[in-house]
Amino acid sequence: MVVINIILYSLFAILVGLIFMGIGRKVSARMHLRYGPPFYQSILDIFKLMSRKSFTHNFVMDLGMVMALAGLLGTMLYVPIAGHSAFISNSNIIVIMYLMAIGSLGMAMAVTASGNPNATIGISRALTMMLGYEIPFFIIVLGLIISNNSSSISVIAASQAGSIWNWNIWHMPLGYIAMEITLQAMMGEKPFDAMIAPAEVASGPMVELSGKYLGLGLLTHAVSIFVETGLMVNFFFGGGSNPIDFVIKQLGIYLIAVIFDNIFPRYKIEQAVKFLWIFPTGIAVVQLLLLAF
Amino acid sequence: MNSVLFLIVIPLLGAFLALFGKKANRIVAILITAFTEIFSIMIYLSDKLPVSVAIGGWQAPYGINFVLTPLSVGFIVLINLAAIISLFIIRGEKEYQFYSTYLVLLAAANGIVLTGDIFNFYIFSELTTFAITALIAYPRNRRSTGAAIKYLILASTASSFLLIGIGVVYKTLGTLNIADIASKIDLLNPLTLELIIVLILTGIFVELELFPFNMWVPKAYFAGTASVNVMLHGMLGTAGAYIIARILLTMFAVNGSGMLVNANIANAIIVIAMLTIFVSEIAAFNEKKLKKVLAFSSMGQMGLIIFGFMIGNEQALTGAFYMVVANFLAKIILFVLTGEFIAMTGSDNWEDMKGIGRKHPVAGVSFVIGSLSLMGVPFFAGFWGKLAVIQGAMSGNSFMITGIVIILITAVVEGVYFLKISHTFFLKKEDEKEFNAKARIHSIVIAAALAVIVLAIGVHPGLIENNVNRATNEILNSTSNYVDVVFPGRY
Amino acid sequence: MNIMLMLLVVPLITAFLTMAILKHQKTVWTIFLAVSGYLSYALFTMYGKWDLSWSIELGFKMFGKNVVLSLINSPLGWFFAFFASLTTLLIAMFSIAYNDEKHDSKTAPIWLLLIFSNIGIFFAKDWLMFFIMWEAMSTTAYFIIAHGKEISAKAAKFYLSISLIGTSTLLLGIILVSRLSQTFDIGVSIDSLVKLFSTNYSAALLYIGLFITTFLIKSAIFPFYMWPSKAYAESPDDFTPFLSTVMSKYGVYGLILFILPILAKSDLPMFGKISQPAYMLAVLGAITSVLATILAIFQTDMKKLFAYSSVANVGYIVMGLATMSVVGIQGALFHSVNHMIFKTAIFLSLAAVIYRTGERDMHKLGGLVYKMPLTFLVYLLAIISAAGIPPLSGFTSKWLIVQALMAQKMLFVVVAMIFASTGAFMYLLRCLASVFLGQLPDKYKDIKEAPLLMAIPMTILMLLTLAIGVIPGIITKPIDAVLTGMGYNVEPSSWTTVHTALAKSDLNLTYLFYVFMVACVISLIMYLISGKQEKIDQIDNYTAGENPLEWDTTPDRFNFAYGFYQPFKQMFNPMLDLISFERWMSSFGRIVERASSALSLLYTRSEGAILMLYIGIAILIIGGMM
Amino acid sequence: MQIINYADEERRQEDNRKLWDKVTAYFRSRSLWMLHYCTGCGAMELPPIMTSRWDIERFGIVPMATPRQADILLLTGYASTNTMKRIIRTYEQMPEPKWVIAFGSCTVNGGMYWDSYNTVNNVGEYIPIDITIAGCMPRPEAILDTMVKLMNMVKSGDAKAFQKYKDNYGYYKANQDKLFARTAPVLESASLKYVHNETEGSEQ
Repeated sequence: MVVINIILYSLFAILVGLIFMGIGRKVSARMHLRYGPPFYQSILDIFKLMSRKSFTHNFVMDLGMVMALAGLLGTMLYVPIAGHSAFISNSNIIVIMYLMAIGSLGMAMAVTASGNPNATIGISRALTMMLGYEIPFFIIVLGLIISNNSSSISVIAASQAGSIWNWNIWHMPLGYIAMEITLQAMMGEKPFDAMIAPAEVASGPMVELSGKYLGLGLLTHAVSIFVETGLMVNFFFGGGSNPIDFVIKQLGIYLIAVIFDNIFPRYKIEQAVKFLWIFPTGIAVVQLLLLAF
Repeated sequence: MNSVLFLIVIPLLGAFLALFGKKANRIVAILITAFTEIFSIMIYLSDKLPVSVAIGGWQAPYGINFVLTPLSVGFIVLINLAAIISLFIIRGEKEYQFYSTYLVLLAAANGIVLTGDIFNFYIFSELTTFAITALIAYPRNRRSTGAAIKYLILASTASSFLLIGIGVVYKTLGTLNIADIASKIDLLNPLTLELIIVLILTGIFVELELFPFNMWVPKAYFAGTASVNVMLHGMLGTAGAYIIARILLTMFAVNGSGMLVNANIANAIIVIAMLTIFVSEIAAFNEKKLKKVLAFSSMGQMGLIIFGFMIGNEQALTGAFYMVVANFLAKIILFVLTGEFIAMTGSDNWEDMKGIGRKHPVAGVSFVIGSLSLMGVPFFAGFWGKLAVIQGAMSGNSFMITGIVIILITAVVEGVYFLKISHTFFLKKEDEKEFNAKARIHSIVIAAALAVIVLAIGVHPGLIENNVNRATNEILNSTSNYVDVVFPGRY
Repeated sequence: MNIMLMLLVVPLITAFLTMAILKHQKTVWTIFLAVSGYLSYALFTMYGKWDLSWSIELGFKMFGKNVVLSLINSPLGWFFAFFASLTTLLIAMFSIAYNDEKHDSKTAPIWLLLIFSNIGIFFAKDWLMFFIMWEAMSTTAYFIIAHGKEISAKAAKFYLSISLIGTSTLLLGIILVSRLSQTFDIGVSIDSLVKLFSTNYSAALLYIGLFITTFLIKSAIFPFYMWPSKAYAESPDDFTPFLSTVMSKYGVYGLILFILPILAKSDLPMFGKISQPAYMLAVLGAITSVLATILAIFQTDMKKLFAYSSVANVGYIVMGLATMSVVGIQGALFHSVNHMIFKTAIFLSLAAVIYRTGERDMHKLGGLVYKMPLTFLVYLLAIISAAGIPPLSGFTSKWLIVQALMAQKMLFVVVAMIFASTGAFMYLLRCLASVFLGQLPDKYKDIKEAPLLMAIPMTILMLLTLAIGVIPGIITKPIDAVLTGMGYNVEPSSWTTVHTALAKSDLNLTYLFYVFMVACVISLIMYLISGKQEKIDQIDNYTAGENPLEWDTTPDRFNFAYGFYQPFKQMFNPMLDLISFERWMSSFGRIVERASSALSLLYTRSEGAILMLYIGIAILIIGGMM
Repeated sequence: MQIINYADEERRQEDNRKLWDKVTAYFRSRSLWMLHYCTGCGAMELPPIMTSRWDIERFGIVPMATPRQADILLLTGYASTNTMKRIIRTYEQMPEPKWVIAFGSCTVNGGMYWDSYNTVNNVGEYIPIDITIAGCMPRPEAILDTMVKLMNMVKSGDAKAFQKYKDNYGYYKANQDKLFARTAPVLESASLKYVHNETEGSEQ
């Protein structure tokens, strides 16, 4: 039963993530005054990529991409969706933080295995960026944990139940602002997309990914969008009363990120890290101090 | 017990005979030294100690007397042991002058330890000075002559101070007997006492290799051959430790307590000891000539021993005596091996001595054991001495705490250079050339045997505990153990 | 014969035995393996027998009593000793294969002496025994690190000077403390120090400061974090894991043995939820792990990189200890074992790489995964564990430490911890990408997989880290005994779940593993149902249409490995200059050398001799006047 | 060497495709990712079709950074002999199925550079081209029209030039070799040997 649950939840997350990506493309097209692709465009892309022939350099690439998707799916299973979960767990935040690293590790391994310098540069940037955003992210999470005396997301989400005024966004607005900036970096959207940078490093990590590898990469990205927005909903928006509510809140958060993505240019990697360590971190620290004392 | 005179007379006789001997000199010297060694051990083991021997029937304080206590005889044993080792490691043929002066040195060193009056002490120390000068100058090259002259000038200057000091003692107290002086020391006024102490200390500190007085040391060690180094260290240095125990802690002691009568001067000596430790260990750090390194280290150890003596409590004294033994053994190992190594590589520089430890692992390991003992690493004899000295110094004043800190800091420096040097022997030799000379098996055996003793004492310090306790008790109760021996019933 | 004594005697005797037959290297290392096997077995049987002890009275008086050296089987000592000897056993198996004609370091006898002192340290009941073994460990380690190589000797000198400072402070501390309690017994000295804390706070702080300095030096905690990068890098490749995993734990052991009980029992000024000295310790741990992580990111030598990584990991352990809570200490102990396992696996796999290629610089390697897939797999699982990623063992301990820090509200310390563990990801991947992935240089076209004897211990380590990650009870059960022995009240821990101090935050690791496996299966199905793949040549890369080989670019130059985090490094350059402890050390060394030359010059010149004599007399006269 | 005419072959067996192939063909036609290899001035015409005026993304056509990810190779203008080398390498790095669109007159007959010593007059001799667009330069409308045509071709399974390349590799290879024989001395005389400085030690 649990296994079936897990499969269903995984498919749900993938589907939601893909549709979000499509909607995101549509929204940015509208911001560019374009018509834009249909909202299901990402599903078409995935299908095409999966069905076409692909190149692999060695078995590490296969291993890495499978690991990347598995890691993100595992992470997703620990995120409670409006109080529902594929299995009974405490949804520990620290577990989620570390589980997400499997995805990054798998991805990094797969693309560096290709031996393309562009890919490796991209990965070096991605990891640097990761160090950049983990700090403010964790400080915000720490604030939440301290104020709830629990590292369980379920507890944090449950503490905001009831009225809309119980949401953490009102209790810790500074934390929310910092989180919004950090989320931009976590999702690799502009101005924090130095690792992708198609014009500089030929789309960085993805440079050697073809066919199904790119497909698995896109699926990973879709699930990571689901996880990151889901975390945000649980942290600041009360976690949602039912799955639909939850997904709508997620979409809102994702669209904010998309809008920011469309109006910002790109930071160089060291600028990005400096920015992340000064502004969101500073705001988060102020928030943390307010909570702790 | 008049036969104790043999310890001095026979070597002197041998010195005279050596002028006529040619090839047999070495055998004669070895036989004489073996005799004195065995004789001294027999005295040490006999139960007649302590005893005062009046020479020629004139009783103290008017006649010359030799005082045999466990402490003095114990030191005689050590001195003769060093002497016999120094003879064994002589490399090549030596002429009669060498053996002759050596035997004079032996007699003088024995005399310094045995004598019961301060004027004889002066005579014997002059004798050692000349003997050592001759021995250092023996190779007859520029380096050795320079070193010998330097030593001679310093030592003669010091002797003149010593002589003046003795003169002042005789003028004020009217006696030259150590026990007599010790019992009358309270009668002197403080300023005179201070003058006497300063004069006499200046005289003996040159031989003791303490810092501002020791400008001769590195050159002398560097110029001398390995056997002369062993003599300098094992005979002169050990006798020097005895002098401290006897002159400072018995003659100038507060009644029977093992503390110097003038506390200020005791502090000044501690300062000098600390300076010695510090200067010598730092100076050794960057030194490339192995013999000089060992010379500096000898100075440092001497400073440490004197520091131990000057603290004055039982623990520190025990430590100091442990240190005397450990330093004696360990440094002889190093000097013996250094002589071999220098002969093998033809270079004084320790950086050139790569590969020796790989060729002769026993020699290499013995050297390591010697250095570890000097560093005061556990499992080696030096550790217990150092531990006890530090423990003893803990109960002293803030001066002594500074001393501890200096000891610990210099221990780091010492450890670094000693292990650096030890490890060099185990490096791979860069060129495939053979060594210049072969290592002599008996030298390595001597070193290895001493290394085993160092290890044994380190693992089980109880081995020499009784002997050390006897020495410590003698210093602590000098009145009953020394003065009473010479003047029974004075107290 | 007393089993405690046997533990000491067996390595000691075999050390001398192997010294005699040093020429037959294979035999020597096999004996070494047998001894470590015996020790592991003997220690295994000793579990639970906490009344075993051995003592000897020496004929040497201190405090008016004869000195007694004694050993006792305590849960804490057993815990460290057992896992240390287990690690040694695995390394020993590796060493048999590693020490062939080319890589012959001839260190087995000294290593046995080191193991002897290792056991002594962990089972010492009194300070004298502890000190004796400690100093023996320091000096023997010097000879192994230097192992008859000039370049190693230079690095070892660095280790030696810092380590001797450590032993000096330890000796001073021991003598001060034992004077206070008039005995060398560790338990009594803890009580007397607790008493001293209530009467003379600053003196007590000085006393434990001396001990802490020693322990910090040995565990390479800030401000002494620099020496491992030198010593680890230059020591024999098969000894580095021992140095990194076992020897860095002596300081940790010392802290748990002596400092923690004092801080726990004394009445100290508080900072937040914990006492000020403990907080200080936590801050030191935090600084260490952050600095070491940053430095590790910028290394190009793989052994140096993992040397810093070890420093960072010990930093975590110290942070865990400093929480003074059950969960924190549990996490610290757990991480000690984990660090032993995964860091041994990492260093062994790197040693296998060095064994085959003879290269230590990461940017000169690459693509070794094709030639050494098993080594790669071991390395991969080990770094997953090191990065603290579930479901491998490193995660559990890091998680426990983080939870403990959060429960104690040590906010900035826990942020430092997260920084370090994210940064860990950066340097771990750097080595993975540069050494195992990427292009295979032509000169390594025909190297082989590591030999079987190397592969076996590596595989065992790999399986161990997985097993502990899935079933944490393997380690938490013995930790229960340790904590009980330390006087904490602990509930028996379960096989699968780890508990924390925070509400509703327990974690079932076995379940986590199942979930991850199911996710893997889903992902694998996705992979399998999609189109066919074609394997292409490694050098066939997108390079804007250029063919790199035509431009005289060889595969190893084609790798992006040298300035891996160059932009990131530029951010830190000013700071790196500032914190270069190494530079301070070497400038201090230069000062000593100059002073040394000046002083020995004093002795070579003859002119001043009499002048110095008079200066000496002046000192005596002035001293007497005062 | 005989050239198989795929268009005729296809027309004969048009409806023999399986359902699965039809489905994949539909998806492929709706998600064409292009790699625009900007060899010449034709690249100027691409920005208009990607931006708000013509917005090619509504057909699922987006630009990609590398040949690994792309389905269509766009040759936007004349190709010199050295460029041709890159074009061929890029083409061969694309995974199948893949299509090529050639832009403007230059790719067909050399255009206004036809008599230059280093211009490739007919790109189609070296790589298989699915559709060429005439004009110097072609208007965006023409490009858009071509894209839609290609989509239809993909959907119907007509666009099979990559098969042609595979089956007639000998022919193409011979042409390519003949072409590159001209460039060899140029490359050798230009001393482009890259001197690599081995940098030792740690970065710090």
